[in-house]
Amino acid sequence: MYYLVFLALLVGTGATVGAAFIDMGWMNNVIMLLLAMIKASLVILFFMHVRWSSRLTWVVAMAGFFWLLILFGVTMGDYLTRGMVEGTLR
Amino acid sequence: METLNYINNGHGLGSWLLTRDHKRIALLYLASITAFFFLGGMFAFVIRLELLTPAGDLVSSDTYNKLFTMHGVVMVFFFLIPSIPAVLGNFLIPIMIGAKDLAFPRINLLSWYIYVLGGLFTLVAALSGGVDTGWTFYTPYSTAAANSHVITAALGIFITGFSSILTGLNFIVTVHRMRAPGLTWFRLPLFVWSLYATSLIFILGTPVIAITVLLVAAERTLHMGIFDPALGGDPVLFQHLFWFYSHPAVYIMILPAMGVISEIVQAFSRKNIFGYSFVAFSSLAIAIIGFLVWGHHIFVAGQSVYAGMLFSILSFVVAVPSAIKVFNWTATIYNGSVSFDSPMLYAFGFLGLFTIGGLTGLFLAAMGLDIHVHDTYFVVAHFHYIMVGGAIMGYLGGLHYWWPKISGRLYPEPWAKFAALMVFVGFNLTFFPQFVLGYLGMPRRYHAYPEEFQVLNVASTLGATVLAAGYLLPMIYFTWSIFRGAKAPADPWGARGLEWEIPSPPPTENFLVTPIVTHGTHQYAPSKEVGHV
Amino acid sequence: MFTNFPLFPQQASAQAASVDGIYFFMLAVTAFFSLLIASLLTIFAIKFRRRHKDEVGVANHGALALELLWTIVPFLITMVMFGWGAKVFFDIYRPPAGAMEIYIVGKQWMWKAQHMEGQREINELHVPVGRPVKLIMGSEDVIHSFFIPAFRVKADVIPGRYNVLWFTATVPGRYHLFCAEYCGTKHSGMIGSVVVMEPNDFQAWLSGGNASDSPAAAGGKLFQDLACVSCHRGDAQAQAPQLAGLFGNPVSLQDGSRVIADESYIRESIVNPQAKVVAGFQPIMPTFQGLVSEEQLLQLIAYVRSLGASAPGAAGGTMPATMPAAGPGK
Amino acid sequence: MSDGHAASEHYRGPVHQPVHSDPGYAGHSGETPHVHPHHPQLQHHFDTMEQQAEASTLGMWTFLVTEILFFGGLFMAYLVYRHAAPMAFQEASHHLNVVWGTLNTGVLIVSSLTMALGVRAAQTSAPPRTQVMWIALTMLLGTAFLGIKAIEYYDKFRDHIVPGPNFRWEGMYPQGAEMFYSLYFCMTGLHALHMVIGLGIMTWLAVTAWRGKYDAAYYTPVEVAGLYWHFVDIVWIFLFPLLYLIGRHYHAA
Ligand code: HEA
Ligand code: HEA
Ligand code: HEC
Ligand code: CUA
Ligand SMILES: [Cu+2]
Repeated sequence: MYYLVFLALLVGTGATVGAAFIDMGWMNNVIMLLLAMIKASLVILFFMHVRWSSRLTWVVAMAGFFWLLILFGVTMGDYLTRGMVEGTLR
Repeated sequence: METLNYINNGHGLGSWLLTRDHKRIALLYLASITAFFFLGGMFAFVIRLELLTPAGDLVSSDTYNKLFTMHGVVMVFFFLIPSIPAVLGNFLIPIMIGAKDLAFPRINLLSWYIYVLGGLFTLVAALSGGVDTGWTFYTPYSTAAANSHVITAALGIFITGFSSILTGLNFIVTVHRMRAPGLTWFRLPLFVWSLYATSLIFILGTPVIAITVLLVAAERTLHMGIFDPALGGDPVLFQHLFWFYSHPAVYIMILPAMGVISEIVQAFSRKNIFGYSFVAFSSLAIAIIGFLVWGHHIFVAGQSVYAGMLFSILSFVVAVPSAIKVFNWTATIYNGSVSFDSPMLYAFGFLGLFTIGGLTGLFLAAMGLDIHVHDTYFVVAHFHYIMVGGAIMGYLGGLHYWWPKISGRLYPEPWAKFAALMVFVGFNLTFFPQFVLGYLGMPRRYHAYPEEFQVLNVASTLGATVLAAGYLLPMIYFTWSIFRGAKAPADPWGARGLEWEIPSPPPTENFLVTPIVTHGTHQYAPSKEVGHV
Repeated sequence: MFTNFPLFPQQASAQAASVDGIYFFMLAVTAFFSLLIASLLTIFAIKFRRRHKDEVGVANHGALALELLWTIVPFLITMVMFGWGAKVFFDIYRPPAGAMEIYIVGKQWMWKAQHMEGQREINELHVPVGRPVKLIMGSEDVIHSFFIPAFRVKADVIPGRYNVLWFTATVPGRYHLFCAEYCGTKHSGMIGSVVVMEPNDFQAWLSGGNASDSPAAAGGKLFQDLACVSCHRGDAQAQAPQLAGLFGNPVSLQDGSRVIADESYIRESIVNPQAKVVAGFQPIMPTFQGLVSEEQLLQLIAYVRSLGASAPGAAGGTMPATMPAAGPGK
Repeated sequence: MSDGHAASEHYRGPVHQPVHSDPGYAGHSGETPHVHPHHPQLQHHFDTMEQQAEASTLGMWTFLVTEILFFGGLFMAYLVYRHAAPMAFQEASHHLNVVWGTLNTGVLIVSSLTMALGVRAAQTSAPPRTQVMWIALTMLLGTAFLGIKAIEYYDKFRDHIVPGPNFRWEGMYPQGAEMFYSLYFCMTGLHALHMVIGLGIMTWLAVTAWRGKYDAAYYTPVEVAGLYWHFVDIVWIFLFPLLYLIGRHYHAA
C-alpha cells in the first residue's frame, strides 16, 4: 500500500513538472494546484493514516484547510473588488 | 498535620518551578499575569497624567508613544489574553471535567516558560528604550520608520503566541479526551464550553499573528520587502493579516469572561442557566463567525468598499450571539435565589458594562459612522468598556468566586464589596467621558490635544485614580487572606459543580476516585433531572 | 479656564447630518437595551433576592419562543444598522462628478495641499462653501489619515497609492484637521485647520499673493526636466505612447487586459513602469521611483491630465475602446 | 523515580489511583513498588493506553492545524502579490533551478515513504534495528534535501538575487522579482527550519528506538513524529509548483 502511494506521488510530481512546460493559459495553474492537492490528500489519507482514523481527526485535518480558505477567500474578496466603486481609486 | 493538598504537597522553589500540576501552574500564571497587569496599569496611569493638560508637558512625545504602545502590548498579550484561560482555566478545567490533570502536563509547564520568555523579551524592549509603533505594529511605520525596539517586542509577541497555542491545544485535547464517565458534552459546565471555543481561536488565529510579526521582524533585519510599497507591497495586507488574528483575539479576551459569568450567575441565583444550549453554542458561534469580521478595523484604510460591506454585515451577525448570552443570563436570575456576594456584584458590573461596550461596538461596525469615529477616543472607550469593564470584571468575579477553592481561605467580604463598587464607579468615570471625546473628534494616540477637550480628559484621569485604587484593594485582601483568612469549606457558596465537591484547596490529583457524572452542573432544585433546551 | 467645553461636534458639511443620523439611532438603541437590561436585572435581583440561607431557585427548562425572540429581534435591528451604515458610507466615499479637486500629500508630520489653480499650503486647507471638493491623497512615507471631525470625514493616506475623500462644506469657519493614523513622534502635531470661505472670498484667496505654478504647469516643466519628452514625443517615430487623451480612458496592455488610466495607473506607470506595459511597446521606460517626490508625481499626473483635456471626458463613454490611439501598434 | 520509568509521571502524592482497579494506595512515601496493572509508559493522569495515544495524536493534529495557518500567512502574501504582478512572478520563477527543485521534491517524497515505513515498523513491533534503520534513512534524505537547498541558496547569493540592498536584477520587472524572492526566501526558509526541527526530533526518536522503547503497544512518539514529517512534506508539495514551475510555460512559449 505505502509503495503504491509512493509511486502515485512520484508520478504526480512528474506530471506536475511536465504540465508546467506546456502552455495551457490559466489551465496551468489549475492543473498544478489540482495535482498538488491530490498529492497532499494521498499523503494525508495514507501516510498520515487519516483514512483509518476517527471522525474527529478528519474534522481537525479539514478545519485547518477550511480556515486557510477563509483567510484566502475573504482577503482576496478585498483585492478583487478594489476600485470597483466608481470614483474610488485602487 | 494539615491534610495534604496541592499547595503544601512539596515545598521549595523547585517544587513550584518544575511542577506539572495544573493547579500550581495556574498559580505561576497568576503571579506573572498580575505583575504584568500592574505594569500595564502604571503605563496607563502615566498616560492619564499626561492627558490632564492639553499641552504635552509631562513626558516627551516619543515617551508618550512608547507608553501607549507598551500599555497596549502588555495588557493585551501579557495580561488579558492569558488571564482567565491560563489562570482559572488551567486550574478548573481538569477539575470541572473530573480529570487529574490536563492531557499534557509537561507542555502545560512549557507554555508557562514560553510565556515568561516572551514576557522577558517585552521587558527588555521596554527597559532598553521601548517600542513606539502602537500595539498594532502597522507597516510601513513599524518596518521602515520606527527606530525603537520593534524587533525585540515583535519577538516577544511571537514567542508568547506559542504559549497561547500550546495552552489552547492542551485544552482542546483535554476536553475531548479526558472527560469523566458520564460527562457528556451537554453536561459540561458552560465555563468549559467557553474555554473550548476560546481554544479554537488560539489554535486557528495565533499562528497567523506569529508569522505576521515574524515578517515584520524579517523586513526590518533582512530588508526583505513583504509589505514594502516600494516593491509593490501593500501595507494594507499587513492589516489584513494582523486583524485576522487580532479581531478573533478580542473574543479570546471576552469568551472566557463570559464563561465565568455563566458560572457565577447560576451559582448566585442557585439556578441552572436559562437556555443552556443557546449559551453553549453561542460561544462556538462567536468563535467561528468571529473569524469573518476582521476587516471592520480597516473600513477607512483603503480596502474595497464591497469587502467593507461584507465585514460590516458579518460584524453585526456576530453581535447576535453575544446578545443571546446577555438575555439568557438575565432570564436566569428570574425566579432565582439571588444573593449579593462580591462575585455576583462583579457579574452585575459585567452585564451592564459589557452591554454598553458591545452596543458601542455596533456604532463602529456601521460603516458610515465608523468613518467619523475610527481612530478616535470613541474606539478607545468602546474597547475599554469591553476589556476593562467586561473582561476584567469577569476575571475579578471569577477570582473572587474561586478564590476559596484556590487558596483554601476566605477573603473579607465587606472589603470585596467595597472594591467592586470602587472599580465600577472609577471605571465609568474614566471611560464614559471618552465616548464624548471620541465623537467630538479627539484622535487616539495623541500626546497633546486642543484645549476644548480638557474638561473631559480631567474627568477621565480622576476616574482612573479611583479605578487604580479599586484594583489595588483585591490585591491587598487576597494576599492578606492567604495568611490570616478563615479556612474555606469545600463549598462556601452552596454552589454546585465538581470543583465544589472536592476539598479546598484540592488535593494534588483532584479526585480520589474518578467521579461518575449523571447530570449537568448547577442543579439546585431538588426534584427531577433538568432537561436542557 | 474651562469655558470652552463642547459635548457635541459642529456640523459643517453636507455629510455631517447623515452621519449624526445613524449616531442618534444607535444611541437610541443603546439606551433602550442598556436600560432594559439594567432594569430587568435590578427588578429580578430584588424581587428574587435570597430570603433565607438555604433557598434555591426554581429549575429552568428554557423557552424556545423567548430564545427566538431575542435572537431575531436584535438581528433585525442590526440589519437596519448595517443597511443605513453602508448607504452613508457609499455616499461619503463616492465622489460626485465635477467636484473641485485638490491634491494632498501627507508626510511626517505635515499636510501639504496643492490647488489646481496653483495655490499651495501647509497644514491648512482653504475650500469654498457649498461646492463638492474631492481630495486626491498620497503619502510620502508612512500611513496617515486625513480627518476633519466637523465634516465627519476621514480617509487613510497610504504610501504607494492614492486614496480619495470628498465633502461639501456648508458653514464658513475654521475647523480642526487631524492626522488620525498613528505616524510617529509628532503624530499629535500633524494637525492644522480647514478654512471654509464664502465663494467670493475663496476666489480672492485663490488669486491672492503667493500663487505659484499650477500643478499641471509644474508637471509640464518636470516633463521636460526629467526628459520624459525624449521618448514621449508627439511624432510618429516616438518609442513611447503619446500621452494626450490618455487620462480617464481605457488602455490595452501587453498581457491582453485593459485598465482605465486614472491617477493610480499613471502613478504606477511612472514609478513601476514594467508592472503594466502598454500593448505594442517595449518595456524600456526606466523607473522614476526615488527620483520624483509624491508632490511631483501629482504634478506629472496633473500634466498628463491636462493633455487629455481636449479629448472627450471619461464620463461621456463615447471613446472608442482602443484609446489611446497614439501607438504604432493596434 | 526509583521504579525506573523515566518517562512516566508518577506522582508521589496520596491519592494516586488508577480509576478502574488498584485500590493499592501508594501512600505518601510513595516508593511502594507498584504492581503495574498498566503499561509502563502510561502516564498517571490517563486511564488507558488508548486514551493516551488518542490524546497524543489529536494533540499533534491540532498542532498541525496551527502549522497550516502559520504557513498560511505566507501563502496569503504570495497569493496577493502574484495576483498583483503575475508577469513578474513568472519571470522571477524562471530563475529558479527546476532540476534541483524536482530532485528535492523526489527526495522528500522518498523520505515520507521511509518515515511511513518506520512508523509501520514500530507499530508491528519490528526489532529496534529495523526501526532505527528507517528513521536513519529518513534523516539521511532530510539532510540531503537541506544540502540541495543550501546549494540553491548559495547560487542565489552568488547571483545577487537575495532581496535587500544588494539585490540586482537584470531582466524585466525588478520590483516584482524582488518581491518574489522575498517570498521565496521566507517560504523556503521557514520550510527548511521545519526540516531542521524535524531532524532534531528524528535524532531523539532514533536514540529511543534503539533502546527498544517502541512496540505495538506503545509507539505514539513515532506516530506523532511521523505526522509532523509528512506535514512538512505536504508544505513542500505546494511550495514546489508555486515557486519553481509558474514561469516554465511562459518561457517555453
Ligand atoms: C474583548 C474585546 C472586544 C470585544 C468582545 C469586542 C466586541 C465587538 N467589537 Fe470591538 N474592539 C476591541 C475589542 C473588543 N471588541 C478593540 C481592542 C478594538 C480596537 C483595536 C485597536 O484599533 O487598537 C476594537 C475595535 C472595534 C472596531 C473598529 C473600530 C475602529 O477602529 O474604527 C469595530 C468595528 O466594527 C468593533 C466592533 C465590535 C463589535 C460589533 C463587537 C461585538 O462582538 C459586540 C457584541 C455585544 C453586544 C451587541 C452587546 C450585548 C447585546 C445586547 C445587550 C442586546 C442588544 C443587542 C442588539 C440590538 C444587537 N470593535
Ligand atoms: C486588557 C487591556 C487593557 C486594560 C486593562 C487597560 C486599562 C486601562 N487603560 Fe488602556 N489600552 C488598551 C488596553 C487596555 N487598557 C489598548 C489595547 C490600548 C491601545 C494602545 C494603542 O493605541 O496602541 C489602550 C489605550 C489606552 C489609552 C489611549 C492612549 C492613546 O490613544 O493615546 C488610554 C487613555 O486613557 C488608556 C487608559 C487606560 C486606563 C486608565 C486603564 C485602567 O483600567 C488601568 C488601571 C490599573 C492600574 C492603574 C494598575 C493597578 C493599580 C495600582 C498599581 C495602584 C497604584 C498605582 C497608581 C496609583 C499609578 N488606555
Ligand atoms: C526611455 C523612454 C521613456 C522615458 C524617458 C519615459 N517614458 Fe513613459 N513610457 C515609455 C514607454 C516605452 C512606454 C510604454 C510601455 C510601458 O507602458 O511601459 C511608456 C509609458 C508611459 C505611460 C503609460 C502610457 C499609456 O499609454 O498607458 C505614462 C503615463 C508614462 N510613460 C509617463 C512618463 C513620464 C511622466 C515620464 C518622465 C518622468 C516618462 N514616461 C519617461 C518610455 C519612456
Ligand atoms: Cu500623520 Cu499621524
Ligand atoms: Cu474587531
